[in-house]
Amino acid sequence: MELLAFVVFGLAALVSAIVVVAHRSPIHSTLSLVVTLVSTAALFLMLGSPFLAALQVLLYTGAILVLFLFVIMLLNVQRERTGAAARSPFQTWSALIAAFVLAGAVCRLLWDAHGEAVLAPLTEDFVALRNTASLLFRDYLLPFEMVGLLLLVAVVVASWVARRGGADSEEESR
Amino acid sequence: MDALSLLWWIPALPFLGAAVNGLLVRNGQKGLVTFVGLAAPGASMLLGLTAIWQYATGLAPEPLRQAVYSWTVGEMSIDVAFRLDPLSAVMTFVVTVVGFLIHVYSVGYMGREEGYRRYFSFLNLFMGAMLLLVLGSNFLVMFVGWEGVGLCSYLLIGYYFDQEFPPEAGKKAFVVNRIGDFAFLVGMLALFASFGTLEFGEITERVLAAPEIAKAPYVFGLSLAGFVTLCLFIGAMGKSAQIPLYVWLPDAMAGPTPVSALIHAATMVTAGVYMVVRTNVLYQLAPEISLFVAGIGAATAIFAATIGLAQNDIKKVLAYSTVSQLGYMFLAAGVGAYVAAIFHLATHAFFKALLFLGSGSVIHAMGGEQDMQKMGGLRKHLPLTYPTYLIATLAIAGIPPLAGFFSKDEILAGAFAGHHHLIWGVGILTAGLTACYMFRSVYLTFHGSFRGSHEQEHHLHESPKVMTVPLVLLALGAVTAGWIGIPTGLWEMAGFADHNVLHHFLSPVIATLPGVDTGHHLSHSTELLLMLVSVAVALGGWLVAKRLWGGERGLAADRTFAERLPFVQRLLANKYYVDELYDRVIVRPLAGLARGCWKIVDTLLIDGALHVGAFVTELTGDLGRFSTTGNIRNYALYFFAGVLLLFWWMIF
Amino acid sequence: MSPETLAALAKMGLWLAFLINVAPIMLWVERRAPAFMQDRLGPNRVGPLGFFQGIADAAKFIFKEDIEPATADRGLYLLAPVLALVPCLTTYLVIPFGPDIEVAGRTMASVVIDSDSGIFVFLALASLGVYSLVLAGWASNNKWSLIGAIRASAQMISYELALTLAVVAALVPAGSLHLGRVVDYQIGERLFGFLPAWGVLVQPIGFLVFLVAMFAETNRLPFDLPEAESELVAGYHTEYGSIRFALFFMGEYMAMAVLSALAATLYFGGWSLPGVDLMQLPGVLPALVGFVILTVKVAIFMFLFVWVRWTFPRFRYDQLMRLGWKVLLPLALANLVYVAALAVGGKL
Amino acid sequence: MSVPISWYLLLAAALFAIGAIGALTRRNGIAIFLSIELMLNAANLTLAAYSRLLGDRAGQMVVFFVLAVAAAEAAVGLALFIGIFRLRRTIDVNRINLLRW
Repeated sequence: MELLAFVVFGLAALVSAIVVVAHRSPIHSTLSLVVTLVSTAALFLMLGSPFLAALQVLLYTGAILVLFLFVIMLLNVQRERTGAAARSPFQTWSALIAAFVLAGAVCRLLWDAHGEAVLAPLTEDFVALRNTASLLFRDYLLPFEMVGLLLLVAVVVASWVARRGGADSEEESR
Repeated sequence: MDALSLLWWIPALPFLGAAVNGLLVRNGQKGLVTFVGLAAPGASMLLGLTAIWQYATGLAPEPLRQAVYSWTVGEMSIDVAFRLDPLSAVMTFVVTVVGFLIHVYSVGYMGREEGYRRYFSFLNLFMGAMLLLVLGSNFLVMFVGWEGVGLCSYLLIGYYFDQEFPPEAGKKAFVVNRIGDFAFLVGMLALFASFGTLEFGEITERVLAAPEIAKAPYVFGLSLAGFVTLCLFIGAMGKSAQIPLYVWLPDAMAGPTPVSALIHAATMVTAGVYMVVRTNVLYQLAPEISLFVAGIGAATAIFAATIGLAQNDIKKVLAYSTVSQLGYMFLAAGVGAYVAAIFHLATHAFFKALLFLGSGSVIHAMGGEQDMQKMGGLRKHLPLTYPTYLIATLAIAGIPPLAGFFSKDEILAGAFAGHHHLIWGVGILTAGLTACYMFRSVYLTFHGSFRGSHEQEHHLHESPKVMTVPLVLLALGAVTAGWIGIPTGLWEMAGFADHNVLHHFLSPVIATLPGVDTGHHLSHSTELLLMLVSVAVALGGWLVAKRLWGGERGLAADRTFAERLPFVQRLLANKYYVDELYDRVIVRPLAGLARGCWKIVDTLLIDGALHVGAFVTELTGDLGRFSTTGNIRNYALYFFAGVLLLFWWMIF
Repeated sequence: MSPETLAALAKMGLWLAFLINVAPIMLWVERRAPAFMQDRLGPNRVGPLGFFQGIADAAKFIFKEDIEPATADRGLYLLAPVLALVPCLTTYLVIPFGPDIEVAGRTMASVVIDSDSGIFVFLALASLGVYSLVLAGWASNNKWSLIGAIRASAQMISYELALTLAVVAALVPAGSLHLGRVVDYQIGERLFGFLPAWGVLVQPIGFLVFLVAMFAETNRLPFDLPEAESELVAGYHTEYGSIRFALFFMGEYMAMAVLSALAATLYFGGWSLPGVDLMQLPGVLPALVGFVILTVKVAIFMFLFVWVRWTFPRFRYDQLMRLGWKVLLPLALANLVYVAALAVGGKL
Repeated sequence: MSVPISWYLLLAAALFAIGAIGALTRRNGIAIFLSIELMLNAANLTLAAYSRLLGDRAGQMVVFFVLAVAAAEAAVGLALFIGIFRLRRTIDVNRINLLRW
């Protein structure tokens, strides 16, 4: 059962990840990423972290990617142009090679390290949301508050940078 | 009030005045400038006179030393200390009194000049530096003052910086002085290396205790004393305008006349003499250098005197006269008559300052004209200037009982007593020439009829009181200054007790070394005979001058001279072409060398190396900048490659 | 098939039966209620009081020709209406509709997913609702649709914040993310000794925020900017017709129903009624009666939706945004602080 | 049947590599952003897997913070893209090369 779930969600994540990277339309890329993230959320659930799974869906797909979609639609981003001028084969090939080398090396290392080792069964204690909460709000309170501050700053910066009719904006002179 | 404890205030006060005038007072506040400019040296003079009086009447004959601050670098420690002993007392007296009178005179002479505040600031600065020089207790403090007066000399020669010549003259003075200063520095450092101290007192004591140290061979076949004294004398050559470094002094007349009087006649140029006398113990241990000093002095004396004969610029005449008289002083120092040197220095300060100030009064009356060919008959218009100028001339010519007679006579007696007969002969000849050219200037300036334009004649007037009063006071000095040093012989012949005050006062300063023969004593008859000879020569010079230039004769004699002996006349009028010679032999080769250095070393080698470096850098940058494509994906790829490298490094 | 699976299927069936019927019934209500308010008849031909009007409309939608715009992004165009149903057909899973019951010797919770993360899952799934609107607007390749989609995404993200904050505040008294515990708290506690500790009484401001945000989240008047017919034709579903439009239509009403259920659960005691102890009932009856009680509460909310729709004019877009960010969000935060202070002070 | 832990990790590595390829090859700024999110997600998956393997929830905390930071990053980054788009009418990074040599 777990294996089936892993295969389904893992494959979904992989395929949609490839679509994210390969599709020329940003909208389709974003939507594929939604699939990847939801699949990953399912994997989180399987890994005994319903908290992360819910958070992944709530925050990533429900907020961040909606923001992406919003911006894409706002800017009306078109498909990437193709053609010789836009291509840079060196960049592409070196990126591919580097990524494959990296993936290969990491996979080799991980396999050597863990092999076919199977996880111990989940414990109630590990899954319990209460424990996660106490960890987050007690041991990690300071980072938590700092992240909150970071988000506040990000909101202020974002609204400043993207404001309409700024002094340096072309919009105003038109 | 104990003036002695306030010793360091004597140089400090003029410095203070210079700072206040230079930094705080504004240009328009002329009254304040005058007040500060006079009060500072005036207070300094009063303090100095009180201190000298207290010192001279004090019981202790020991030199007074006052350290203000100790300058320590590593293990070397040098005090900023002041020293009052008979020698510096005499010098302080001359500097403060003559200096203050010239300050007063300047108020009138410079009254309408633009840079009045600047002038007084520099003049005060000079006073401070000069007092530092004479009161300094060691070579370093002296050197600071030495350089300070050089700076002020430069600043004041170039006072009229908007004209073409004065700044050039200032530069020339400065550069020529640098040559001497360098030698001074070398000598000073040699002393320090040998004795580990720069204090005058300590050095003298050590040398007296162990003269063989100073006599030991040092470098270039010279003993330590020989080397040091040679170096110091080269320094003195620069500052005191001796052959071959005298060329700057006549040009220095480009400065305002009171400056010429104060710096380039009365005080600063005598610093070299003072320094030689200050280190007399070393000179006594280096007889060959002493002889060299005497020779240079004698040569300078007669050389400058002959040039003086053919000059038409009244200040140039006085300038060469100064060079000549400084030669006299070195002659005296060279033959061992140190007291005579200082004596002549003091008397000369009075009458030469008087001469310059008198000429300044004349120039003032003539509206800036300095050429004697355009003067004549001025005595009617300048009733005060004329007699004072005449008194000074009599004094410098050596007519008794004026100041110059006694000092000059003592020098000649010293030379004769030391068996330097040739030098004595040169000296006596110079004395005649001095009388001759000085009276020439008197006759051309004050006698005969006016040769200038009508405008100038109409403009003629006596100077204001602020200028004439110092003249009178200085004239008083020119008459009486010699009386403090009436020779012992005269007193004895007249049946009095010895009242040669100066000699007694200064004798502690003159070292007496075992085995060095200083006690040349002439018999009274010889001494008297020598006096008569010198008086006769002086009178002879005067008479010749009267015959040639007296009355209404004017410039006739000069013209005749130029017709009869055109070569000699041109030679003298052009100062033996020394400037041209230096230009050809030293200045141009140096300039060429400098140009060569510039073109080859600087432009080609140094700049070239830089350009090569810059080119390589630029080339590297040109190649490297292609990596900054501005395309973020390239950067990401670099980053990724770096991560891979790190990964590889971490694993293997 | 395990008993758990069977029970879960039964519970889901109960919910689905309810949700499927929401749309047709609401169609009828939306027409009869305003007619009643405006003193006119409204549809009255199909069935008694025109009650079967909804069924007739549904049949019409199903049999209409399916038209696709030629320039549409076909895949997404087809996907969008389906996605509209996803949040509503998943979020109800965590809403409790009755007390724990004993069936065949097993204790069973009257909720499909009996999880600690309950409301968390609800919010996560609800946040996916925006995708159907955005994709519909984008895929239609129509400027009205696109503007509607942009408006919808901005509006829903904005109001989601206030909504979530209000929900968090509502959870504080119970101290759990499990909605069943929230209801238990409201049953068990008493305010001033006699009032039920319903959320609305504890934090009226929180409820107000939730209510307004709920209207905005479901794009109902006065916040129906994404489909404002007077400006954007019909907003994101301009290009949709027949059954695809019906799916959006159903999605909207189901979302209203689910959110109403959540509101009832958080603020009005959920499946409970004061003074009624369902545990006295035998068998599965407590769950069924609880479901009925909840349905009644939801129905009241649904009528409120209709009532408001025909009462208030539409907001302007900037007013909408200002209200969301500058009024509701601070209010929600203040409410959260207030409730947290009460909780820390031991007053709850 | 249980799934070996290494499978999760290998899946994460693969996702990361795919994201890296995307980040390096895409020209559209937003697509690059999406690829970066993909890489972050892969890292999150690794963290969660190790958290599970080691039985230590600290890894989950890190994931939580990564999510929050990703949110901040997305907000600022997208705002920047809006600003750039207003100025240059494009978000093609090949044409946003002001910092060129």
